[in-house]
Amino acid sequence: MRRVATEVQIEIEQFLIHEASLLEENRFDAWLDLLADDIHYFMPIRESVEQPAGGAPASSSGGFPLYDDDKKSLALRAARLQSRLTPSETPPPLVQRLITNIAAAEAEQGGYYAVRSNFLVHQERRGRHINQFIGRRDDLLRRAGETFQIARREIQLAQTLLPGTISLFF
Amino acid sequence: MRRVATEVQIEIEQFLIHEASLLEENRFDAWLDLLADDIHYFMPIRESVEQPAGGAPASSSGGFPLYDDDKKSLALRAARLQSRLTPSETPPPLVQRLITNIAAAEAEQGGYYAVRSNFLVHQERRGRHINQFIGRRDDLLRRAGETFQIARREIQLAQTLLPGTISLFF
Amino acid sequence: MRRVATEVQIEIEQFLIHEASLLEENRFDAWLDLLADDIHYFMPIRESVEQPAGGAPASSSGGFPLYDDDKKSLALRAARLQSRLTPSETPPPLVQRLITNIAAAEAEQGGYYAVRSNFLVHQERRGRHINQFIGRRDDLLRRAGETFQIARREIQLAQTLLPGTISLFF
Amino acid sequence: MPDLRSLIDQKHWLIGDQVFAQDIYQRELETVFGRCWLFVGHDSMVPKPHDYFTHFMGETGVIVQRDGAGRIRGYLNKCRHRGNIVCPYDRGNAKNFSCAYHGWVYSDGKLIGVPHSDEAYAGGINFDEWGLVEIPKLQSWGGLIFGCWDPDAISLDDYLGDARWYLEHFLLREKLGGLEVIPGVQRYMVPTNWKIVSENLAGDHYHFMVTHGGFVEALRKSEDKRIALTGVSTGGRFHAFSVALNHDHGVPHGIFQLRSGSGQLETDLTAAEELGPEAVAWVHERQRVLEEELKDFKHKPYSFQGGNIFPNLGLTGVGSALYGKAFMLHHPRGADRTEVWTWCAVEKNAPAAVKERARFVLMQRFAATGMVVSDDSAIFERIAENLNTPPSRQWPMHYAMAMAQEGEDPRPAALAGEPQRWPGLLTQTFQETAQRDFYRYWSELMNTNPAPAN
Amino acid sequence: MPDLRSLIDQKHWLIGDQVFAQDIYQRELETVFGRCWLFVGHDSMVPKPHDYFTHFMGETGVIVQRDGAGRIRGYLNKCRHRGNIVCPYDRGNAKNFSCAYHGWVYSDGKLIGVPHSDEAYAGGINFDEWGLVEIPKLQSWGGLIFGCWDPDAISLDDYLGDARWYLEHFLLREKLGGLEVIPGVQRYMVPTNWKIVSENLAGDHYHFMVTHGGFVEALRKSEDKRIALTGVSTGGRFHAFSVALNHDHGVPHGIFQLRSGSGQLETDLTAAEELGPEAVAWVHERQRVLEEELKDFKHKPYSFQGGNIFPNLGLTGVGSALYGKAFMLHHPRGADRTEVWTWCAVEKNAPAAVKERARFVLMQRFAATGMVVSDDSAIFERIAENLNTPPSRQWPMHYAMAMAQEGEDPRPAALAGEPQRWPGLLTQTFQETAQRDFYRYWSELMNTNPAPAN
Amino acid sequence: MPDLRSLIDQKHWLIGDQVFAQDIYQRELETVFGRCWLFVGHDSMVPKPHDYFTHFMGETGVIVQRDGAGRIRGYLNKCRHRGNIVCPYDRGNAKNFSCAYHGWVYSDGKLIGVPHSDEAYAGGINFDEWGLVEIPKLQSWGGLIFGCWDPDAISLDDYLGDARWYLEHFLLREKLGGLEVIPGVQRYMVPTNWKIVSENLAGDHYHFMVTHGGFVEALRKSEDKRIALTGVSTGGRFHAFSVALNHDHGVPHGIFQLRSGSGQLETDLTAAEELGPEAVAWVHERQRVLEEELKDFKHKPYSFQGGNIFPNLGLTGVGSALYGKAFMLHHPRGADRTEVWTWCAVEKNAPAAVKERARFVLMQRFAATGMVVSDDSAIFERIAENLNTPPSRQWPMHYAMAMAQEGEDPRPAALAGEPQRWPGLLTQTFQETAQRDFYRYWSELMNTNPAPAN
Ligand code: FES
Ligand code: FES
Ligand code: FES
Ligand SMILES: [Fe+3]
Ligand SMILES: [Fe+3]
Ligand SMILES: [Fe+3]
Repeated sequence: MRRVATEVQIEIEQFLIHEASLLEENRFDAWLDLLADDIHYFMPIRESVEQPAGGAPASSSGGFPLYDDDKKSLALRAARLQSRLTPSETPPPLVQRLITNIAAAEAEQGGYYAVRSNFLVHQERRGRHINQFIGRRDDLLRRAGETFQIARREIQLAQTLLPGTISLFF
Repeated sequence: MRRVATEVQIEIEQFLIHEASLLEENRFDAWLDLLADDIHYFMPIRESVEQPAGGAPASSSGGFPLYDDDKKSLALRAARLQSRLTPSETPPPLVQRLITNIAAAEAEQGGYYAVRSNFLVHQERRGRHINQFIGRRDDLLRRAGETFQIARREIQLAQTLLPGTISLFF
Repeated sequence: MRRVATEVQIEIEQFLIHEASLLEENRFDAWLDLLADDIHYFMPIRESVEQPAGGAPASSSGGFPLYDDDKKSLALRAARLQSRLTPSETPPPLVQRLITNIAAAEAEQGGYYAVRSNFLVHQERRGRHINQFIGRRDDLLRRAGETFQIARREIQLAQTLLPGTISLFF
Repeated sequence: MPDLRSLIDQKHWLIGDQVFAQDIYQRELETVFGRCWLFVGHDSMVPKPHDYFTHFMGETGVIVQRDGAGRIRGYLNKCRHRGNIVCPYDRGNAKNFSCAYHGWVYSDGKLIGVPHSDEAYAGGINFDEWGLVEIPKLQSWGGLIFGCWDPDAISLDDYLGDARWYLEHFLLREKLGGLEVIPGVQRYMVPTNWKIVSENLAGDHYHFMVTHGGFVEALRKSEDKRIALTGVSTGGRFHAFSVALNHDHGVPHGIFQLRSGSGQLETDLTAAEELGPEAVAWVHERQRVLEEELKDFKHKPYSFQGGNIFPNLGLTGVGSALYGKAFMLHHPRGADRTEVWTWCAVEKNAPAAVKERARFVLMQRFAATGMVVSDDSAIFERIAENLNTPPSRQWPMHYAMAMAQEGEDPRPAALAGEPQRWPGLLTQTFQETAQRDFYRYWSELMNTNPAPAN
Repeated sequence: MPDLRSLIDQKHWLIGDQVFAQDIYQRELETVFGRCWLFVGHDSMVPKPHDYFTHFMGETGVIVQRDGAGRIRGYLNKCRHRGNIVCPYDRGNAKNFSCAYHGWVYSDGKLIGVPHSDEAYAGGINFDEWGLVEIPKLQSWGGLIFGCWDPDAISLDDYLGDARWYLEHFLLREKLGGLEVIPGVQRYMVPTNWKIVSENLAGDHYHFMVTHGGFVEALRKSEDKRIALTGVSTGGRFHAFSVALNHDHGVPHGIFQLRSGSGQLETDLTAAEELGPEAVAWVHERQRVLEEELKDFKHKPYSFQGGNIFPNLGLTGVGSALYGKAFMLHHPRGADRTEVWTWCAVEKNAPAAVKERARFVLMQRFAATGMVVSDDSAIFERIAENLNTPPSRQWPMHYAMAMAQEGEDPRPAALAGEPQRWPGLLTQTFQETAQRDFYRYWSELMNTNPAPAN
Repeated sequence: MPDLRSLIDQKHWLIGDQVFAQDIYQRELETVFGRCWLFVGHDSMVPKPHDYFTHFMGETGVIVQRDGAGRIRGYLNKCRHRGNIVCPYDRGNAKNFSCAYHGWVYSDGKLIGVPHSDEAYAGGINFDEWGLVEIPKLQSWGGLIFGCWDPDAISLDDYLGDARWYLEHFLLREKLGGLEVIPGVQRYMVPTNWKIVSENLAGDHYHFMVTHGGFVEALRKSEDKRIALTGVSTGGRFHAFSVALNHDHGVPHGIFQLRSGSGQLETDLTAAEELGPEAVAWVHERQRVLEEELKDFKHKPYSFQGGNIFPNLGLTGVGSALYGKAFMLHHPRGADRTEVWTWCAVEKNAPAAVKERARFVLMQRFAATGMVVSDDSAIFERIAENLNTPPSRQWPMHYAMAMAQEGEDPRPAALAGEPQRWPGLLTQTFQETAQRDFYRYWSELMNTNPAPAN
């Protein structure tokens, strides 16, 4: 993998910042447009698994994931978030997203970029409940003219016990 | 609005990072120098307002703001922070500012930039009390030679119930 | 001190992001390779000291530091972290690092850069205990071909009462 | 629970830390917040039918709404079925509240809909019995809305007692058109006991020049006189007093900086001049109305600056025509946490420039970002750190200021023999009578039983 | 502790908030969680000798492990020396647990090593007496592992009682090869009392169309039918019931959406077709086995959707062949916090495509990111905010749904006179019998003494 | 509160989890921390008049200051008026403390200023009665400052008892010039009960090779011998013991790794050689003074490594000339939280290179970033998770190590008959006598009443 040119690095940073902004503003349809039609959107659970003597201690990515979605199911989730009948979104929580540590490299396939980023997502419900989610994303971005599409995203939280249910995209 | 050239993006990032650094170090006079004389510095409250049937649920920016200041009143606030007689600043709290998601665009007026950024501001008082403020800023920056001036700033916290009183600039 | 060229700024950002990634993945040997052989790695405590009338109130950097290490002692610490017999690392905590506010300048010596950055380091142990450390680093980086070496690092936490013992590098 | 009599030495006025302890707190929720009239808002916050806002009385969530018939009413924000919050918004307008759990629907407090009620209840539920719990007493007085859980409570009139005269003439000014509350409430936590804050507002003018010394210094040095002008009256040309309301005979509200003399009026006029002739005219009109109201008085107060309506409504900004009026509600949230809700009200018929300035000044001082409350809260959190840390609580706190002077007429000698034409025990500004009255009444309340069920 | 009899009015079925209070909670840990059989896992989670996982029974940390002889056993995860957690991992395989404090080593529960034991103890320690505390009763029933601290407890068979018939035929399906749990458990907090969640699962079908209205709307609009197809049966061609298990004679487990009629089978077949002939064959095979099992029945249930095994094991996803089965354990964490652990199980011998779809569907609905649990938890946290905020707790909650209909046969008229061939009190879907049974039994348990020491 | 006699089985030495419960904790603040002599600092931390530092005794905030006359005194850090923290800094120099709330001013503990006191108090306040509360007993012994709230407490000499001999010869070494504390204290939280930490330091040498196994392994592999050299003595050439101080007759301080033989001295010399001839000379000088002090002894200890001064002062790093000496104060912060404050002291007259190395070594091991404390705290937090989770607390913890050997002479056979020339009950290194003494005395204290007011 090769690092990318400065211009491209900035382009990619701005793409992820733009994406975060759409999500902060609950503009889900515009967000879905950033996803490739064949996106694989994946978030495993984190757990600590002891291996029999000799094996390395592992932090496993178990088999029952938090997200293992394609674009259709993401669209369904987005539809629920936008319904006025959804208790968890009524009133809408306040969300802010800090996207940091963005590192881009050219992927093996031409026109693709492997992009890693870290995040802290803050969510406040009715002034009474604050949940924060912290983790990393490994994205595969596909060049699409002036912009990109997210062809693959794997999210890894640095949390084994989640502070609450998750009605958020990362 | 058009995105800015890579050089300018970096310049603006460094400007906001420099600004944060001044505030972290309580160098308020230097900070005031970064503000345009006609700055409007605004931070509304966040609240959830139900609209009569048909209207969209809104997160309103109510009428009694947290900041609605001009340069003179900001200078007064800075003077208080620097007095040795101010209990909330004696001893000075420890503050760190994470500025992320900086997105700049050329504004309609020439020589101006519309800059959005997210922040997490951490404040610790005497080891006993930690308050964190998380939100977004929409700035209007005016080119001033090698640097910029902040002509307008609107701050929006992702918090409806604040963790404490605010003796901080954002 | 002069600001650095855009290319160099990005290079330095990517260097620090890469460093954070190594630490997140417990790749300590690779991390040690980023350190100059003569590195001074320093983290003072923070405390509030009242000066006799007339003196400015100070937030002192006292004499009993949290880190005051050279490469040999850092290697020893890394060795402990990698032992399978170390309770604090068994199972390994989940760690994420948000590195922000990276500002680079050319240092007085040629080929050196003075780099400041802010950080939030999140650590979760067994789902039960979350400690977060927030602060700033002042680094002296030495150009080493395509990459850099860390010749000096001074870390300052914005915390006087630490949330726990520290088994982490910053 | 410790014996309250041993905690409050009413002879020497020493009070033990334990009045701020957690077991006491639990009981306060039932006695103090379960029996007193509590401020819940202002008429102007619900101008139209079905306008509402959600709120707390102590720790208890409520809805205050103008009903379809225009009457302001209050309800527990709690579904009668399984206790869900029926209205999760801060404010709005809604004819019905539909519970998001199983869909019971309430309108003007009445249960009007139960999904599948025939199948589910088959007539086994009487809709009339299962409406929202209505706050048994809710009353608007001069636009100020108070609610009370105790059906046997004294009337709001009696509860306010002496306070009414002060509120009428200096805060509400209904003859001038009354107040309007600016939409939106600021909310923030202070890590302290609610009584620490409330007793401060009840009469602690003594702390001002010390706690707010840095602010006063900054005001003095600053070019920006907008904020200074409403606060510090020009020296010498006024007299200031504290007032213990219902002293010895009722609910202990306290008022600080009742000011007479020409000082504050002059300051107000100076500030108004900057805002133009309309503003000046408004200040004169205010004064004209006041003079008429107090026309028989030889010694005329101009205004009071702030105070506390028992138990937890703080008032401030009342003193000047150019100053927004704050309603600061200090909701209890455990023995060492207080959630402050601050509204800004302005005089409804004042010129726009005056309203704007008033809002601005209050924001600078008493918003969550206010320069005054930031220092107060820094102090209050330090006091809370020191409470109930044995063995330090062996040494009680000192509430004995100006005991000897209590009852003496604090007015200048020129007024000797002149009767005080208005209610309340007038004291010198530096006093703790109001605080003593606060804890005396509080301890009586704490010795009562919790309010009975309706 | 308040008197439980006054809190639970078993005549009108009104329950006071105080059953959710902290002092009650402390006692629950001893009586409810100290005396009941608690779900701790499934055989397939420990396939090989010395496979283990760590877990909680109430707030008590335990290890469940298959021992060297292949028997599943459970232990306190607490070193007998000084109480350290002996196994800090979530799961794994280990012959021995070596305590990280002083190095005592346990194997299959026995203390087998004490560093320097000659010098340190000189024979003063009997290794046989200081093994890990073994959970006195631990039993796998149909692959479901339950443990119980009370040596005098009734048998697991008696504890499950009526539940066995339902679990056997609709969840475990051992004749088809039984279940396997997908490795890994999802864990998240909900700021509410564990009973609020558990009573919901015991029988609150009434909330579904309201709480999950936004989800249902999204399903209706969505092109993605994978998720809809397993949940909402095609209208009209099925009957659904709730069931109160062990009603009036034992431990109150509850089941919702017991469905009969052809509707769900048809839906399952439609969904299976999309996955190919293997999937269709699997659905037919399931049906064949079921038909055989129930061959004497005129009225045949197809499945039930979910329920609650007392006290805190929620089940869901049971209803459809294409739906993963969730074990949702609601660990108590203080009066107003619940830690949810969710596993996904699938039918072991199902075709890969069916397993994959089942996992996917359960994830969309009941994972920590699930669209169903997100709404439930939003409601549960609101209820918790409203609990024990005096004086609101004067007004108890309402558990009186369908009291009149209790005991009536809810089945369609066509079945009149047809005996119910299976256990449990059948009720209409909209009911609160299961919830009433839950609290009746709970209050009896609370009046017992904590379990005695072994 | 549970009956302490049933919690502590002094026959078999089994202790129930409940000694770590919250209700017990509340009482500890009054009895243990209200009655014992507590370490508050060292003379060298306040070298000049009016130097001060703020601190805690238990949960109670105090100021320790050298007064204008040069005497070290201690005060509650709590304004006598309304309880505000009078000094919000960590340390500094100040003639006066001026309260930031209302401005009362204290100097050397005396109230010397009250703003507007004539107007506010009119003589109604006696300045002499309202000075800062002075810690009734505060005494520096060999530079170590201790304070005590109980006016009837035994003397500090009697309180330390046997400990004095050890502190004098191995820690304080006043003949060599004594200690100096490096400015600044490290503070961090550990989520555990303070007794879990304190009993460890009182005598738990048994855990070292296990808990710190990873550290020991790293030391062994590392090229960096600076840290290893001060800790692990070269094998064989030394004897090590634990010591139970005031065993059976007083306050139970504990010491671990009292070492005799030549091993540690040799290690110290090896390490000193690397630092140059001055360092070597210093080690020899230390040895010369020690030899002289113990000249009549046949069996001479070289040093002890660490220990616990009851209740909560941990000591470590004492064992070697090249090792900084840690004062680790374990402040109680609720039943399951401990706030650790760590200072590093060095020998004042040691060469700069020795001081620097000593500071470095202590930092590597016992700073908040120290490799030793990181592992200890990981263990302590796990123990705390396991406490008071019914029904696990039915099984008490085991404190019965080396009961049979208690009282036997642990010294090598060559010393048979040789009298022990110094105080304290010597035991083998692997023992729990010190821990048993700790809880025996603790339970006696807990059965006393809280300290009376002065
Ligand atoms: S809780 Fe409101 S309808 Fe059931
Ligand atoms: S606590 Fe496990 S061996 Fe000591
Ligand atoms: S609290 Fe210190 S002067 Fe009032
Ligand atoms: Fe104030
Ligand atoms: Fe639900
Ligand atoms: Fe240790």
